[in-house]
Amino acid sequence: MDKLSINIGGLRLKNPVMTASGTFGYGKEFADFVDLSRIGGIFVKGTTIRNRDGNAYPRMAETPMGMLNAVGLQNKGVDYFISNIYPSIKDYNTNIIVNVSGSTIEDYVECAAKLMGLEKIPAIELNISCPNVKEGGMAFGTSACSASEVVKAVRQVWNKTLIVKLSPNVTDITEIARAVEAEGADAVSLINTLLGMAIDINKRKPVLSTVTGGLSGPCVKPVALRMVWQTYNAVKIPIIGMGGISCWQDAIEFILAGASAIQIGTYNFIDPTISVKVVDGIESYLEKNNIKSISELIGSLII
Amino acid sequence: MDKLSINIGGLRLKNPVMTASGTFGYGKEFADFVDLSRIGGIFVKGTTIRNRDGNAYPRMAETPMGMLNAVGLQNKGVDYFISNIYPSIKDYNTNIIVNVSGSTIEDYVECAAKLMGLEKIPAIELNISCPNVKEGGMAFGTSACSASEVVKAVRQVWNKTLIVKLSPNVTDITEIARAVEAEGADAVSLINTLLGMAIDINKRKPVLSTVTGGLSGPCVKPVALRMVWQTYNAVKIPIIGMGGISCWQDAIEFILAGASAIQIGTYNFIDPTISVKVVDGIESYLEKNNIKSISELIGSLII
Amino acid sequence: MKKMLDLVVTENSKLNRNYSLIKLTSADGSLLPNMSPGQFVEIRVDNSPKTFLRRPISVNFFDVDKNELWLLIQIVGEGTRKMAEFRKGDIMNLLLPLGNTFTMPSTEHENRLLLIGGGVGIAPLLYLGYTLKKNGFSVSFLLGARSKDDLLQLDEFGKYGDVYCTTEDGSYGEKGYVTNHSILESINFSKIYTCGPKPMMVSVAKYASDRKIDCEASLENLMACGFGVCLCCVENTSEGNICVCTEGPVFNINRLKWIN
Amino acid sequence: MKKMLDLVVTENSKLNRNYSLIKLTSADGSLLPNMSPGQFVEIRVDNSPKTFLRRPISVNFFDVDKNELWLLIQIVGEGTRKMAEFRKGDIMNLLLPLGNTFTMPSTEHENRLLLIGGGVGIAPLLYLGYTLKKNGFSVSFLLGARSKDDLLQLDEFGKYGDVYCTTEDGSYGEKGYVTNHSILESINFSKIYTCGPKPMMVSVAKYASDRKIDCEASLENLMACGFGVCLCCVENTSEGNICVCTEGPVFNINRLKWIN
Ligand SMILES: Cc1cc2nc3c(=O)[nH]c(=O)nc-3n(C[C@H](O)[C@H](O)[C@H](O)COP(=O)(O)OP(=O)(O)OC[C@H]3O[C@@H](n4cnc5c(N)ncnc54)[C@H](O)[C@@H]3O)c2cc1C
Ligand SMILES: Cc1cc2nc3c(=O)[nH]c(=O)nc-3n(C[C@H](O)[C@H](O)[C@H](O)COP(=O)(O)OP(=O)(O)OC[C@H]3O[C@@H](n4cnc5c(N)ncnc54)[C@H](O)[C@@H]3O)c2cc1C
Ligand SMILES: Cc1cc2nc3c(=O)[nH]c(=O)nc-3n(C[C@H](O)[C@H](O)[C@H](O)COP(=O)(O)O)c2cc1C
Ligand SMILES: Cc1cc2nc3c(=O)[nH]c(=O)nc-3n(C[C@H](O)[C@H](O)[C@H](O)COP(=O)(O)O)c2cc1C
Ligand code: FES
Ligand code: FES
Repeated sequence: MDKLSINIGGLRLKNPVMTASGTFGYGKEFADFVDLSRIGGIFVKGTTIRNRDGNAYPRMAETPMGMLNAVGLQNKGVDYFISNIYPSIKDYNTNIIVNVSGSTIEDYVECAAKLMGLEKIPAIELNISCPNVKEGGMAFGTSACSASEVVKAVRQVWNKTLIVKLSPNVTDITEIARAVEAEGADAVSLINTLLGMAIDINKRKPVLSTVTGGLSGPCVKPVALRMVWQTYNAVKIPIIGMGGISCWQDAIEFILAGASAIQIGTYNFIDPTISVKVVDGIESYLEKNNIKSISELIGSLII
Repeated sequence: MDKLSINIGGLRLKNPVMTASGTFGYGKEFADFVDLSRIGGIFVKGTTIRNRDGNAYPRMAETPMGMLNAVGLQNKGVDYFISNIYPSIKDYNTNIIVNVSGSTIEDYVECAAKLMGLEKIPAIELNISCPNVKEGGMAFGTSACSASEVVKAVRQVWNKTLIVKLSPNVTDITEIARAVEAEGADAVSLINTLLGMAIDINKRKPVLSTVTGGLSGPCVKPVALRMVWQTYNAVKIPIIGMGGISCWQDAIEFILAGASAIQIGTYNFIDPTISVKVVDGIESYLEKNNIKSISELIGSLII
Repeated sequence: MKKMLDLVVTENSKLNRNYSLIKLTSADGSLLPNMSPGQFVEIRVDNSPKTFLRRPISVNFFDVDKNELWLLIQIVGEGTRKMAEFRKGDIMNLLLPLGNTFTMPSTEHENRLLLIGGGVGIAPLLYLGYTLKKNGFSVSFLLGARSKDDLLQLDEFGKYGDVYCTTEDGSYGEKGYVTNHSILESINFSKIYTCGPKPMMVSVAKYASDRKIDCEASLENLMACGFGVCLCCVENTSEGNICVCTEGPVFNINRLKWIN
Repeated sequence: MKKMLDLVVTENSKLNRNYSLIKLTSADGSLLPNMSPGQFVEIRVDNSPKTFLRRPISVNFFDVDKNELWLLIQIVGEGTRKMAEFRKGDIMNLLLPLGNTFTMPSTEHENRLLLIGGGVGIAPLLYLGYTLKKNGFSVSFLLGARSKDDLLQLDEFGKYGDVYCTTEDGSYGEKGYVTNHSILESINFSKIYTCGPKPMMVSVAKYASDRKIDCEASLENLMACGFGVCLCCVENTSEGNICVCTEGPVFNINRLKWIN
């Protein structure tokens, strides 16, 4: 498996396949289906400084080869995570990365500071791109200026690997990527969900309680892949690519476009074993094509 | 059919169902499949001041419930259109609207001025959102400032209905919509294609000769619908909605979200008779729900 | 332990225009995981552009001897239509078993049990009735449907208890809704289990709560995953939003906010 | 006139591991539109999330008497695999007839005609051979494949002319590529028609152009619509980018930029 290992801004991965925040719980929900130690890393559910009950039901709508969600960062807060969840997952033989969300810069900083004490959390992912909460999240991720501010502030209290998750709902994602790189982000991950909407024509009402929600799944893959490629050509820090990955071939596309690692999100719902299938698929591809290390493949697209 | 008729900034439509530029040729290609007089309007292929040979092959990639295209505005130029195409289509019993593209403001203005002479062209659609040509198009549509400039300039020479087609590849589509409204656009149409990409993992090369291309089809519908709804809440001029419409139910969703009329694009390739099916479906929906006129439905979403 | 399994269809019978009964067994002869009444499975309906997500379907019956799982399907859209088209020998991919279960009554004081189902909500009650009877309880079923044609599996239900019916058009049993059935006045039940359309379950819950009868309801919230990770299926309870797919689908009505 | 039609499958036979022959007729007994050799159809492969677009397939044979259309399918991906799974009685939705046709030779001076096909490129040559023979021309076929197993419809081809073969592994006919076949040296053909993988067609085109033999090739560019509206299928010719689906798929090699 050594040919699959990769280093993302200090974070060592046994392979480049990870699972996306909000789609893999805290890992244990998948323990019946897959050997978690075969996954490069698990991004746990978006965590906030205080307990959040999330948005009202209904929170999802099915769309052509995808889904909308409007969960709204339901979670029990960082203190609960530290005392009740962390102890039961910290010894998994994989990387546990916490996805940190907030409504103010202070929220992000406070949350990161608390997580800093957890030995087995090697990295956090700053979610400045959640489209489903009114007060914040995406607002930070759609302007280079506010994105920099959050990253700068969190960088003061977090000295392990800092990953910043970018929003695709912008004119130029490279501008935001460059801004967070300049403030010391170790890596960027992209994309979060695209803002979308669905309507129930019989009730003449939006399907989601929040009217709009986040689009994910195979339908967004072409957009995600384009953004990874653009970002690869704009920054020097590593990129974690995601958006619609449903098979190992998709993962290879992202790696060729410039991703050093990938995350699988929505497809975990369809096939809870997909992550290890993607690991196996990437390994065979390397072998078949006589590639000695995954790092040779990153961004090796021939233009 | 009167309950289906609608007025879009001076343009009278017998029904709100039209076909999108670049997906319906000049109408005649569909004459074998549908009675063109049953369609509200036909937006013909993007027309430029000079002949364009378009981008190199390959120009398309299939994606989950959608496709990428990189045609690059291949067309024989406005003069050819006026002398060779217009005469053969001008007497169709439907609205023929010319989609006008350009690389400079002068291109747009010159093109519009030439079309002004054609009696049977009641409207033009300014394409400031084509992602497939390097020199222009989308560049105009992703900044409110340059979008205003084009519209302002064209407004000087074009006094029939002026529709401006917006790009979805922006942080805030309402900003651009408001800017073109302020310069006198009679209506906005949205969305053009989302910028996307696909990679051939065996060749390790982009599938499209242009690397990136425009994503369309059912996969983009949730994003398009959201943008129509946002724009409806931001401007007073009518909206022509499109993006992934594949059945009459989709069309109703767009109308509820605020579209006064809709366009069908990619799905014409899958079912060349889809446009009249959508007309029939909308009509039955109105009847079944006892709605006297389509205008009652526009933007009538219950929040 | 939850599993993802390819099962083989041994039978798929159309019960009427809108309903199919699918029987499945393991493809390789191995034993199916044990399943309890109230639990459900998530079915992958591949090969349809309109069914990206899996579809949750209750365990209608689990025949341990035959190693067979029954699913009762009401055709409402593309996914359920595709399921009805599966033929004998076809392979279906399922996640199972998912969710919690109906709770068994404590023998002493609860022996007048009523299982109230409406529409496809009768599905989980068959296996529940069987299990209750096996555990020595006596059971009555109260099943409601639009008309006679839509009352399904009556023979099966009859094996495990008395069956009372209502139809909206009066073509079978008493005319009206389940909550109007005379048995609700004549017998004093000690526990009620219910599954069906939400308005029906809410009426049942009101009836039970008014009379202080213990009552469990099985919910059918929209689900994206079925095993507790997407947080889409939440019900707003006295403890806040909780997942129907893991903390449910069966809830004691006291936890729900349906009454008052 | 182009039509969108639901046709019914009368037969679907697996010719080998990778090839199926589908025969279709009208569902309502009406006459199929007339089709000419070289034309193609666009097939809708519904019910697959990976086949959003239609798939272009050549007219392999059009049996006017039986009102039957034949399609020869090589399984290369999801769409063609689904086609191979269609059963007798299933309905297939097609757009047809699309594209131009091979041109008939002018009787006087062209009577030594060679039809060169490779792989699934043999598909349109069967109907072309039949039509040429019917019009009084004598025809030779030169068919190439990887090995004996992949040489298809030889009996059918034999009905309309001499059949010469090459296989890459030498298991049937001459060993090597079609362009190495000895007949190309021994007979002086007056016109060549070709369809197959692009490298093969380019070799054929070079051979023909060197000898000033008139030559037509049928192209298989990627298509999104098939009837001239998407402008995705273009070939870069001496007149610029032109649509293969309407101005082709058959081109005289002089229009193409394959040579020099
Ligand atoms: C725990 C649980 C157990 C269920 N048991 C059964 C059963 O035993 N038999 C049975 O026939 N049905 C059962 N259902 C309902 C069944 O899941 C839906 O009818 C089915 O998913 C609809 O899919 P479709 O593609 O046919 O319809 P769609 O076209 O997707 O939708 C048609 C209708 O079904 C509703 N629906 C769609 N997806 C879901 C979903 N994931 N969950 C709930 N409702 C949905 C939609 O809101 C819509 O009103 C159960 C649902 C749940 C949550
Ligand atoms: C005019 C024309 C006539 C054809 N005639 C035949 C025929 O008679 N029999 C036959 O078996 N095949 C024929 N083809 C090729 C056939 O269209 C493709 O093999 C088929 O579309 C692949 O679909 P898929 O879903 O199985 O494969 P995919 O998974 O989509 O792709 C597999 C391979 O097929 C290629 N391909 C995909 N879509 C197309 C497309 N729209 N056009 C061309 N190539 C494509 C891809 O580039 C890829 O290499 C013809 C193509 C054209 C353009
Ligand atoms: C139900 C659901 C919940 C999600 N919750 C979060 C979250 O809490 N934090 C976050 O950064 N992203 C969240 N996401 C976004 C995913 O992590 C991922 O960025 C996105 O879904 C795109 O990847 P995919 O197409 O593979 O799903 C969520 C996505 C889904 C579908
Ligand atoms: C092959 C193709 C060519 C297109 N050409 C044009 C064009 O010339 N001008 C334009 O404004 N939009 C063009 N479009 C965009 C469509 O008009 C439409 O905005 C878009 O496809 C979204 O709608 P849909 O999802 O229904 O296809 C093209 C789209 C496709 C698929
Ligand atoms: S359905 Fe995903 S958490 Fe319940
Ligand atoms: S395939 Fe669309 S123009 Fe040829």
